[in-house]
Amino acid sequence: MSEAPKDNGDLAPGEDDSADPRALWRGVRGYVVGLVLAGLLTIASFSAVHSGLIYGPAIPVALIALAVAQMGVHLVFFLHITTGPDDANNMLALAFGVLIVALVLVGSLLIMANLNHQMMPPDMMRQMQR
Amino acid sequence: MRCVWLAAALALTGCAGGVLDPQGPVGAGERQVLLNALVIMLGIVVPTILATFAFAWWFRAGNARAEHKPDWSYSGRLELLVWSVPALVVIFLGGIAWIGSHDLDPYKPLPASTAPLRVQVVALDWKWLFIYPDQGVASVNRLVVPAGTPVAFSITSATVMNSFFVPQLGGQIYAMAGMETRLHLQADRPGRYRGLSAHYSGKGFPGMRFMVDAVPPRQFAGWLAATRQQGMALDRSAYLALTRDSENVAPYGYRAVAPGLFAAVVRDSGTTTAKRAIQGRGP
Amino acid sequence: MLFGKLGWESIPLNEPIPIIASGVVALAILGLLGWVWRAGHFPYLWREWITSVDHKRIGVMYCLLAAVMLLRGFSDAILMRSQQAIAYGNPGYLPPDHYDQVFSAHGTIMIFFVAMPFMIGLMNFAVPLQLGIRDVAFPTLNSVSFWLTASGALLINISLLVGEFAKTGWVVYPPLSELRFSPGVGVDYYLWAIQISGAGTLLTGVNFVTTILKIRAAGMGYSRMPMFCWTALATNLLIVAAFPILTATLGMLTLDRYLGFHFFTNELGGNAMMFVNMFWAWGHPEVYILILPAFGIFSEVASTFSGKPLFGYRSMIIATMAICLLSFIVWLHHFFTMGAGADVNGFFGVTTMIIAVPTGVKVFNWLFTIYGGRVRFATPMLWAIGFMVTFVIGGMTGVLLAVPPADFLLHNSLFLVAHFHNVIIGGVLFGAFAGLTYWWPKAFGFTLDETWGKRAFWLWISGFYVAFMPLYILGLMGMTRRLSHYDVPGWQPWLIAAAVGVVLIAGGIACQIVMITVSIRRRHDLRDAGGDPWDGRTLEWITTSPPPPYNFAVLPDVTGQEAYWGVKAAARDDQKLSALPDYAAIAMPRNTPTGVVSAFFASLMGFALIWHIWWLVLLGFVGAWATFVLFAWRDDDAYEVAADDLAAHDRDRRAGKAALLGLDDGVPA
Amino acid sequence: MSATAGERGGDPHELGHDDTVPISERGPAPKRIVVAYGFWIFLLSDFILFSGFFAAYFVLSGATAGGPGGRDLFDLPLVATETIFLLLSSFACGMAGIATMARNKLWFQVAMGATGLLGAGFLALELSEFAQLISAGHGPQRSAFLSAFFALVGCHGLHVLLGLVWLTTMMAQVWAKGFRDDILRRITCFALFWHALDIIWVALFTSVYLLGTVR
Ligand code: HEO
Ligand code: HEM
Ligand SMILES: [Cu+2]
Repeated sequence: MSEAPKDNGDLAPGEDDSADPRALWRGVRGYVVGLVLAGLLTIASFSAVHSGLIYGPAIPVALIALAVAQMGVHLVFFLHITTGPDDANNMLALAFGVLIVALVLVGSLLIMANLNHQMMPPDMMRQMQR
Repeated sequence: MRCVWLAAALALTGCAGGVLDPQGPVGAGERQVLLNALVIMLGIVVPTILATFAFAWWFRAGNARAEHKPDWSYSGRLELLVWSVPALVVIFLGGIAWIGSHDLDPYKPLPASTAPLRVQVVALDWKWLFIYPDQGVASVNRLVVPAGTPVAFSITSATVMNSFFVPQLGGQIYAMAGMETRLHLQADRPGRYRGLSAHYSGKGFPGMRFMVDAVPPRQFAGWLAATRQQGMALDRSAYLALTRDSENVAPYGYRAVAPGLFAAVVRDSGTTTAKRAIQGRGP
Repeated sequence: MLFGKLGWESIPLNEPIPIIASGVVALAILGLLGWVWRAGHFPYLWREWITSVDHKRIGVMYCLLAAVMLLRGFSDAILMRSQQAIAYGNPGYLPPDHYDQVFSAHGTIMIFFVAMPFMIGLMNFAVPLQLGIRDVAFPTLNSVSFWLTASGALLINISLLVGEFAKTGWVVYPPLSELRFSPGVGVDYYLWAIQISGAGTLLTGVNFVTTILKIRAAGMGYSRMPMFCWTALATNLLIVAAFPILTATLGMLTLDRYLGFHFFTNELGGNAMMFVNMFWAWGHPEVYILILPAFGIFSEVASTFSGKPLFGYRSMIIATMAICLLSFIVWLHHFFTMGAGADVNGFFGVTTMIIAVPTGVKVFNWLFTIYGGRVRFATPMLWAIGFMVTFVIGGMTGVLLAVPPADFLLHNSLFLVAHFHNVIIGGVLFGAFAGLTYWWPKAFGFTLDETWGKRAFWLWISGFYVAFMPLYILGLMGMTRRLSHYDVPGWQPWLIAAAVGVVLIAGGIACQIVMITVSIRRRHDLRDAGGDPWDGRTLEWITTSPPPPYNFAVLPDVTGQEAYWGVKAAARDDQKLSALPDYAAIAMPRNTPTGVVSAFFASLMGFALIWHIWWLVLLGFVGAWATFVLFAWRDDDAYEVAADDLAAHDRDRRAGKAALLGLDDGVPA
Repeated sequence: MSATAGERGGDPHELGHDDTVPISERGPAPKRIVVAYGFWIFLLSDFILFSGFFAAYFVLSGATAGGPGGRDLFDLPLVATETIFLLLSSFACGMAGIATMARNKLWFQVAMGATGLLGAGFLALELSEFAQLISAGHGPQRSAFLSAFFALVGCHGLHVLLGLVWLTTMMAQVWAKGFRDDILRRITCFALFWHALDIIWVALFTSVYLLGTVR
């Protein structure tokens, strides 16, 4: 669409369009911060497994929380999902995607758990629950 | 839709032997639910169809007498109506569905004073094996049950997916390898009913039918005694022979059954059956 | 080894039916190609159609593909109906081996290569026009999508001659579809045809979501988009959300079959229920992918031919989006009988029924759209009314199946078969036919013959009732689906009736063919000079019929709902057309063979995968990749349309509109 | 006639700059936004694809058929190394983006080269893990659990591989054609793709490797 307006200000994920040196530095700084945060979260996750610092049964919960945090970090600092005046559209799309992922995952897991529960012969159940 | 009524009438008169002609409590309950839901919905669908014809005809371009509202496109009151009428119907239907699912849950044992007869069902290519664990006999493609006694089925498959279905006794449930599904049915009256697989299972599928003979209890004991007198015993090797593909198998019985056979079938997921050799890179 | 599993024995020379059928088809295609070549049309076809990136032409090609595949799928239906009509107490003329391929191919073709391409084709044609823009967001990608779909269709049809098709039903449930029970190539044909066309469909989804959300004419806010654009948005969101699930699921089955994995096998912990679960997590949204665009078409048609705005526009949007979301929480209703607990069955039964509410809202709003109108019974409107009457019956039986205890009786019976043909033929197919007759003049510049169109309608609808109402009865009589023969005498009369229905439908299809031929012959009498044959309300009617490649000389500036209607009203009030705009040169994307060439390689790759010809797989992959790289390398991918040309075209357009509205100042001296 | 620009409210192009008009009514968005948005939608669909493999993995993770389970097989230090490679690769990819902003070809190639090498390193580690498992008899044909594991991790690996093919193509394009508009748009998409693979990896190492070891 050649006659489309040059810029109406809505930025998509990953978009950033200024080229002056200060903007470049800001960009680099963003990535550095992202890398550091992501690195810390990764270290936290891996060490949570064997560190013994976390109450055993709660480790899975901690791991999930850390993973969600790290995905957030990646979205914000690497994919720049939140920059720009019309990020609403991107966020809406993301929300839709997350909703579907959640429905498919949670739905499938619940359904399959129920089915397995209903019809696994007892000895197999034991084997599954190991 | 008129046709559906026609069918209902037809089937109710008993000539069809279909799901509208139930011979046991489960089938009767399910038919009741089906017809109730149908009638409730017809109450809204028939007027809708009539209105479609009426509106289209009355507001035809040539009809000068019809009211003309070329810009009319919103009415709050009608909006409320179009959302709430179906919603109310659905609330009602949803109630039926929810309660019906629980009440007619295939896993739920039937209320009865007598202990249920246990039958273990194995879907094979392409026939049905019925094992009577407590009686120690088995039969192929023929299910004999005492009328008036609940039957508790445990169902599995030694091969692909099938669905165990006796239309006149009540709803079906899948038969799957490695899984054990359950179903409770009861025949109120003696009679011969058609049983079948309702889930396509390959080449021999059309022949995957069986007879259900509901007989008076005394006759059932007679059948058991007779079966115990004749034929083979269903041991491992007889079972392996049975798992070989065959179609349109005439019914016959086994005088004895190796204990634990059904559990073994479920556990092996049909892997021991010498089906077609696995091509490609197997385990 | 050079040709993998492929050999002369792969061609079923001993089976007359597929050989004759595919021979006839192959000869027809070769004859057609030969004629095209001899007559020198090939360069034109190549330049203007095959390599086209114009959304209108791609839309037309999608519809053509769908129409041809409808003939194929319908031939299968004739085979099945005639077989069942005679196969009481005898094996009939089709052995199970063949019959089982027929219903599997019929279902697969009808869903993926008839219903889908019809709907996607119509969206392609109409959505950009209705949004007031020049093309979709990614025109070249659009061409890739189309050709990938065509490539899938090609693969399925090759299976007729080379090898065999799946004998598993269109849902390919394992373990039946696993190597152990289906060692032949049939399932592999299914897998690769669907994966390739599925990739095309997914890209279409991405393309249209982006188009509708990001490029609309100025002023075309969300509350001004035509209903068809809204349903197209919902449809494409569903495509983007659902198709990856299918891709993943079929991918797992592929791994099982090709590399000995154990996702769904009977052995070593595989779990076939997981396939069923995931298949329907795609499959249920899929049926709304099919019906939602049809709903959009009926909205446009009902309002246009009643001469009124769509009633309850906002409600309709809410209903559409509600269906879109709800469709993701009901999928278990396809396997109530698998043995889930009562809570689970009850929950999914209830959520399924809830969909009846927004659907009901739609039906009632169409009714009120008609109310107070001046209904013109042109062919599209007949299809719409036929739809409203027929679909509510199918919807009702769907809700009946959503009551678990009722489904225990009716699952996998012909009642179910009747339900989905009732909604698919009465909804999707009627929608496609309505859309085709409605937009045909826009696409080709002349309307379709009404007499033959109406004959087709009456034959189709009566044929439908005769062919499918008996199936409800048969279902209640306990007849299951997918039976090649049976031994219950009571069934036969109804199956014969159903066969008669198919004869009527065949008559309907014949009338449609005659309709198109007659209309092409009479195209000068049927000419649509003003570009607005139905007194339309949306922007596609503002441009000429057919529209120029760039659709609009100057992009429209939308100031309200029913953009074109407002403009017409203003012109009638002022007794003159609006002032001449300024014309500025525009750039349009050039045609490119990227789509057809990459799809060619994809077909090669698919065929090679089916037959385990590994070197050809590699060749196909590298070829497709190289095609993309070459495409990306082009320096000049657009051509310019000069302002003068735009002005000249617009002058003609304005003259047409002036004539249409009885004004005389369309053309400045 | 009509709903064409030039009447009523004037030039639609001007409308695009008028802040009083809501974004949804400002007309077609610029190409680069359209492209990035489209690619974003595609990525979301890719996430859904992965969710299918994740679902299968969770359902089948207990189905070891008497074979080894996750705890017996997973080598966390290796996974940690893989993660480091991928994170650094993502950072390098970000730097390539900065180089693009500065229109600096040299830095772009250097950064992309680093991205690719780190990605290839990740892939090599993953393949060595696979090779080890398979040679120990714990291949995907051993059990449903291992099938699901190989498919899920392998699907991510396949994405990385395709990313590498794409990456080299982009390097070649910039080298041959420079920072042309369409190439810039493709670089944006590539970067989105590469970063998105990280997100999947985070989900993957957490739910497969870490949770698999804990349970
Ligand atoms: C375009 C395709 C399409 C559409 C639109 C639908 C629409 C619906 N379907 Fe159907 N279906 C479709 C295609 C299929 N369905 C199937 C199977 C299927 C099954 C599984 C049955 C089984 O396997 O045993 C159920 C429970 C339903 C339910 C429904 C419901 C509730 C709707 C609703 O969306 C209908 C809503 C419409 C209504 C209700 C009418 C209008 C409403 C009014 C007038 C308001 C008032 C009415 C009420 C409140 C009731 N479907 C299968 C089988 C696949 C296979 O196994 O091979 C296919 C292909
Ligand atoms: C044009 C008229 C049509 C006729 C006469 C027809 C007829 C049939 C018949 C006889 C069957 C087999 C029923 C059985 O299992 O016993 C069938 C199955 C099926 N049809 Fe149609 N059909 C038609 C159109 C369509 C259309 C338009 C679609 C979808 C867009 C469709 C989708 C299907 C599907 C999905 C199946 C199930 C296949 C399976 O069992 O795997 N049909 N049809
Ligand atoms: Cu459904």
